[in-house]
Amino acid sequence: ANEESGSGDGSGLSGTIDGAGASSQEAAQQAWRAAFSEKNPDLTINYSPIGSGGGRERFVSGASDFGGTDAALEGDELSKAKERCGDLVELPVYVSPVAVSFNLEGVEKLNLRPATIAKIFNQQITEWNAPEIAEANPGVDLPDTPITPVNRSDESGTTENFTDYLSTAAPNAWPHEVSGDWPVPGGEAAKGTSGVKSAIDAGQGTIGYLDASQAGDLGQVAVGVGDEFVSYSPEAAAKVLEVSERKKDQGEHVFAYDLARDTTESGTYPIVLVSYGMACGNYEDAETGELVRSYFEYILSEEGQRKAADSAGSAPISQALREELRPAVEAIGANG
Amino acid sequence: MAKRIEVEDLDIYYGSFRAVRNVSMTIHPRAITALIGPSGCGKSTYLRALNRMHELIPAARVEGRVVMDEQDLYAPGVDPVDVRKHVGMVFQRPNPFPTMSVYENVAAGLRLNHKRIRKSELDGIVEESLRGANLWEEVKDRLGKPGSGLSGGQQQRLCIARAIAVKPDVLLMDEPCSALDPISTHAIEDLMAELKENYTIVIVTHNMQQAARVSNYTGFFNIGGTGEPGELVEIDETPTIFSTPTHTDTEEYISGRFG
Amino acid sequence: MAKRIEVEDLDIYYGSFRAVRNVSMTIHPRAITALIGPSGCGKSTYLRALNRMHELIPAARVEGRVVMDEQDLYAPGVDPVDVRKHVGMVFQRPNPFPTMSVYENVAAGLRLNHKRIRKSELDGIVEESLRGANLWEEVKDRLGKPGSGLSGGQQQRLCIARAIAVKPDVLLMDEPCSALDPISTHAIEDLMAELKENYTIVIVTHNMQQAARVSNYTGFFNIGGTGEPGELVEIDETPTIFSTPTHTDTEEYISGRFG
Amino acid sequence: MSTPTKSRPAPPETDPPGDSTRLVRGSLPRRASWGALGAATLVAAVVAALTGFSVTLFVLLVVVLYTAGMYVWSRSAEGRRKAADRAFTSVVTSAFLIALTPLISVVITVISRGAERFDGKFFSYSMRGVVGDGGGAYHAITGTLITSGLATLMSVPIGLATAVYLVEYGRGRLAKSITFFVDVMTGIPSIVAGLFAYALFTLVFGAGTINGFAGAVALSVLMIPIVVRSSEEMIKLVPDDLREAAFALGTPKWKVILRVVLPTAVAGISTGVTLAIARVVGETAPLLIATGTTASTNFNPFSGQMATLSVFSYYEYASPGVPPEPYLARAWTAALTLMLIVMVLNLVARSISLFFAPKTRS
Amino acid sequence: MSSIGQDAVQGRRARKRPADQAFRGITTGAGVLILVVLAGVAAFLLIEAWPAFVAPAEEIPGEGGLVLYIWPLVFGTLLAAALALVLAAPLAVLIALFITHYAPRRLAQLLGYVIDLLAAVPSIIYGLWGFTVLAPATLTPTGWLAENLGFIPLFAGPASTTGRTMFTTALVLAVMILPIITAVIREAFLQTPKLYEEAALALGATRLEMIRTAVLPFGGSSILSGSMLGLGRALGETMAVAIVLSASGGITFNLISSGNPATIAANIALEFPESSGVAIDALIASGLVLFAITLVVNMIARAVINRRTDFSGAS
Ligand SMILES: Nc1ncnc2c1ncn2[C@@H]1O[C@H](COP(=O)(O)OP(=O)(O)OP(=O)(O)O)[C@@H](O)[C@H]1O
Ligand SMILES: Nc1ncnc2c1ncn2[C@@H]1O[C@H](COP(=O)(O)OP(=O)(O)OP(=O)(O)O)[C@@H](O)[C@H]1O
Ligand SMILES: [Mg+2]
Ligand SMILES: [Mg+2]
Ligand SMILES: O=P([O-])([O-])[O-]
Repeated sequence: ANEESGSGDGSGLSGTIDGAGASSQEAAQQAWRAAFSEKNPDLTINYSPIGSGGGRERFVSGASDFGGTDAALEGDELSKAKERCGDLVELPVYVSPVAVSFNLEGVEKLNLRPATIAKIFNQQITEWNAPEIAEANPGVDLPDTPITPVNRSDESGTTENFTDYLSTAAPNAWPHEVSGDWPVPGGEAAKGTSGVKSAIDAGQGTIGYLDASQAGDLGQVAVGVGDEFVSYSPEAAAKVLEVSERKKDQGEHVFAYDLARDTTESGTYPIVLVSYGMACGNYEDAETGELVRSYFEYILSEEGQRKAADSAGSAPISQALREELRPAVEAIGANG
Repeated sequence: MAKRIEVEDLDIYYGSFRAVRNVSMTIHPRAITALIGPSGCGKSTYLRALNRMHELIPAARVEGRVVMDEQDLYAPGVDPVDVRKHVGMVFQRPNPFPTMSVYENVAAGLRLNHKRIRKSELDGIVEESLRGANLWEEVKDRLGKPGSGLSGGQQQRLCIARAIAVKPDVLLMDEPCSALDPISTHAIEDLMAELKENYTIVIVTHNMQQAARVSNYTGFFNIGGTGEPGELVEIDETPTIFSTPTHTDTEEYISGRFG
Repeated sequence: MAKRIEVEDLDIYYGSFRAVRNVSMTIHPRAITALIGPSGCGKSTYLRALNRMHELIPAARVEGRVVMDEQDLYAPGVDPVDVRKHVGMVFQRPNPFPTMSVYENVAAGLRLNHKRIRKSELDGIVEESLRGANLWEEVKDRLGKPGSGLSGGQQQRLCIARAIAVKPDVLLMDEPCSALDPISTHAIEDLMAELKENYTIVIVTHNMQQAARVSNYTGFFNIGGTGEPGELVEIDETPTIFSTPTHTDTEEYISGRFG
Repeated sequence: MSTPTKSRPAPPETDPPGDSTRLVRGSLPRRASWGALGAATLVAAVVAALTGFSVTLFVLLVVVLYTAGMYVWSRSAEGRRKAADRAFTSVVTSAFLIALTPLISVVITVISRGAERFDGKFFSYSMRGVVGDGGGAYHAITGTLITSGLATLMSVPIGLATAVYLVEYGRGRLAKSITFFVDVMTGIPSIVAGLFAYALFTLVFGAGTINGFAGAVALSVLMIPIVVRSSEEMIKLVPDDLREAAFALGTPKWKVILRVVLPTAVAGISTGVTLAIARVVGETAPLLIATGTTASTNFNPFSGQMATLSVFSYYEYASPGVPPEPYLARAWTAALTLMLIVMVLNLVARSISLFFAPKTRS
Repeated sequence: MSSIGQDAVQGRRARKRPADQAFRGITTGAGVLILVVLAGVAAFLLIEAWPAFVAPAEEIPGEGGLVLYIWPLVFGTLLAAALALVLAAPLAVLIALFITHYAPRRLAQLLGYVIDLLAAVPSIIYGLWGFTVLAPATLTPTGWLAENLGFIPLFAGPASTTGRTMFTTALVLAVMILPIITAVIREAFLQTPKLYEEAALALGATRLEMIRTAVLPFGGSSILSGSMLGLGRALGETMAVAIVLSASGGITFNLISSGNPATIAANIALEFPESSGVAIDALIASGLVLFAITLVVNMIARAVINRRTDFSGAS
């Protein structure tokens, strides 16, 4: 019923564009798509949250018009993407804090240093009343419940960002490689963000990492940054991108970042997931390029970022950064 | 209609097992030929060889000749489907098609064989066949009802009507009354007596009284023992077989000393 | 062993359909009672009522009394399983258990009844039963082979051996020879003649000659028409029935004027 | 009735007296099983209450106590065999009841969670332009009907024809290998079917060909073996009687099959086919890959991605927005809708088979 | 009415009924098409998996090579499916008996229908149900097992606090395959010739004894083939396992802890979306292995059934 009413006054853009990629962006994409097609009733935008890997693969092979990925294009894929696009455009579109959440009776908030977090998830600290935890949380009554770490069972960008954080911020306590696959066997594993959330909810003494927007009323970890403990918030998360460095020599319109997980900057929440949008300078069909460009323009508009923050809990990208990205957005579809 | 059949040196096999050996006989038109004999002696097998139903069983085959109208039914190039149109068959257990009405059952043979047939013509043939099978009066008010809703005897007559609707030359019946009660049996026997005016009829029966009552010719099959082939001991006019058979086996069987 | 059975006013139903009406008869011990009659008159139904096999059919039931040893088999509290141990049964189609060897088939009934039975004792009973069924000589070398590998007649005797191995008092047989060739039929008839020294035997047969040959008493069942219940027309010593029956129906049936 | 017992010569000697048949043994009173069940429930309740109540424990206790109790009681009164028989009856019955519990639990779970969004809007709205609250699954319902419908259109003719081949023609090596590989095919994991269809369409129609038809092909791979199996069984059940009757009328084989065999088996075949549809209508993994998803209604299976109920339900559950509640509610309602579709399909199958079933009595 | 003689004259040439030939051709073609599709699936798997076979070990996820990558998955797949089968098969036999030999006939038909319904519940629903309802319900029993029977390796514990264990997964799979196995066995039991049932009863067998002598031996091969069908379904189940199982560990027989090996199908669903390059090839290689397992299972089943036929034969 909703589709009959809107369409047909001929105003705005029309056509269909297909995107695919990171599931982390799905909620935000939903918001963007909804708002943008409200403005353009004859336009259909699809986004299949098939995952970053699939998203990159489809984008590179030309199977999708635009893509979403939690990890920036690299190596072989990067060159192939350039081959497809001529002028590759890759931009951060979605920044979201990753919460470390727990379920422990009587405790609602905990301070944990990076090394402690690493040891907990590496199954070296196994009881909630371990001295290392107690030391950072004076006055909190910690029970002797065993700790059940919960991780993602599926390969995921969240895991990749979280392990990246652990290995950067606590290199000594976290010997594992950075990967979208959880490297430590034997913990509780669950599929998807909602699986992790439910598993933390269901168990006792559980702790896990998940997209902060889904953390709900679980117990919250304030993460040690320098000498202070920072709880997640959109602003604290967005700050990371500002203190991070753009990767060099990737391409004129490729904005990939080496995130400064080990920052000591006050008020920064370092466990963030940055998800990129991928698009091309050249499209076989000029109209498609036009549509993708206007969609990306909307995504990176102030309104677009606010919509995502409202319905996906993401951290809006700052005005300054948006300005920096503008030329890249304008390059989409510009060459054909 | 009503053809004569000459069977010459027929051997019938199931794979390598020879079930019936070396049968020769003449089947007379406009007459009922009854085949009797103990169980397992190959009566059914033989009967089914007469319209090439036998070969539907995997690995089954025959050797010898079955000649009708100077044409060997087993000659190469003869289509068994055509043979069966000329030589119809009624089975031991009444088997009307369960998905069809009485009318459709009778019309089945025609519908399945002819592309187009006018409704009025078909109506005529159905009525005629049902009358021929002595069933018209009983079912004319429920031609649209399922055929399997009839009583056993009615079902069997329905099957006969179905068989004669395609106007065959010969009608084979394998123990057509053995699943029926005495009253239905009477009805079928009366019917056979009428049908033989127009058809060549071959009937297999376990019931010697029935053979004596209805048939003009009687053939006696016997078997040496388990695993041996059955064979035709003798065939003659019915009164002769029942009064003065040539073979002692026949006499013993008929007098009830075995079987 | 060998008990007398008094049947009093037995009505047998399939749901609301009364298949057999008001039968009373005495079945004598150490004798063969044959039941004859046209198809569908309820012979099998009646026979199966004698060892309470009838009630296995959903909604089937009986009214009346079947008295053996002053005990009504249908009295409340009587366990049909026990009844069947005393009144054994042999069926029309030989049905040895296909997954069992000859030996196991014969032993099957015993294995059910006795917790532990010594091998030597079991061996003894199996041999005795097979001898009793006139089968021992033919199968003693292949007791371990599947029972279904035997010929039809041997299978039927195997079923008889299986039935008598549990030492019943009464043996019911429903057309035990109708699927057999004449030679096997002879063997079974001889066997029945021997068995009647020790058992009460009731046999249903379609074959009047067989009834005349083997039985001491013959009962004739008839049916009014389709849907009517069958009933016992008369029962008497076999020679009497076959020479001077009281009822014209009996005479007509026996002389082959119908059926 | 004649004179069944008129005077006759002295009957053969009768049995020696005393060798009497024992037909009546001790037996349990008629309400024994109810009594025992009551007692078992009582004891189980007490035990469960003492150890901290748990439904599972309670039910298991009732079953075990009842079975054991009946066995012991019956054994002392009626003997070993009767006791074993009674115990087994109780085991069989409880096994059945136990098997029913998950079904009931599944149904209750899905209904209670799916009820919230089970409203008119859910069945008339798509997700186009919807964020957070509201919206519906109209697009997914039509997508599911289209993909499963197409899959059925492809699978039924192929599956049925194969079944006909196996029963009516198949002998020798080819038939044997088809039979074998149809069994193997039933074991293809659904996700592999999806990957296969995706690869096939990429190969033939170029990269990114994700549409309803690709999904239908994937579903067909899963559906065909089920159709073959069930149709084969049903065609086998058609009595040879009927085939012979038709042959005896001088009917060529193909007409015998089309006009007599298949109509007789149609009731069973339709049940089998509906079960096969029911089996694939809820498939998620292959559609995820081959059909994709969209928020809008797409009636064209040959172009563009298409939403389906299972994929919709999965994504609403797997990547909800903020707050997640309306997304999860939609996920469960979509699952409920799927279950209803399956149930309706089953009812349809039953009506079809009642309608087509060979009539035995008028 | 034409005579057969004339028909035959026409027949001297091509008296092959074209319609018959065509119909036969079509049905045979359908059968062959199935083989082609299957060959297509196999070829697809082989081609796509090939790079993983030749890739250096460190490029395979886990960096231990293909065998080390797939072996735990094979183990998990077999463990979950076998457990499910062990739980479901005996229950299916009992249920089939209940429906065919114990329940009143009307009721039995209805019950058969209800059980069939179970078969059609989408697997995603089973996944959600297993996660939200069944898993929490197993906490008490698994806790008890870990505490009291922990010396048995199967119950070594520590018991999972969420219940999303191999044990729960096997239960879910068992529920999912139960209807299929039951349906096959039920049909077989219904078709046990009355002949043999009556033979047993006439010997004075109780119902249980009749079932033992006449029904079960007859159903033997169907119990096996039904189980194989169920096993095939359990081996390939994807979504339910992916949602329910906490797949975080290597090879272990411990059924009640958090650390469980994944199954092949679930692993594909879990890894495929975020994978690229050789990782995808490795996933498809694991799919190929699963395919091979299914093939072998079916072959074994066939062989066993065929070997049994000589003693269950002529009926
Ligand atoms: N389909 C078959 N395959 C193999 N052998 C068969 C087949 N049908 C019948 N036979 C065998 O052929 C022989 C003759 O059987 P047939 O049925 O013709 O006898 P019959 O005289 O009709 O017996 P009945 O009076 O019992 O009907 C028997 O030995 C039988 O076992
Ligand atoms: N299971 C059944 N349900 C309902 N009616 C039945 C059933 N079995 C038999 N009948 C009916 O009961 C009547 C008697 O059948 P029964 O089989 O006892 O006859 P019969 O004398 O043994 O016949 P035959 O000589 O053909 O074996 C028939 O009308 C038959 O249709
Ligand atoms: Mg015959
Ligand atoms: Mg009978
Ligand atoms: O967004 P994810 O890759 O963590 O599912």
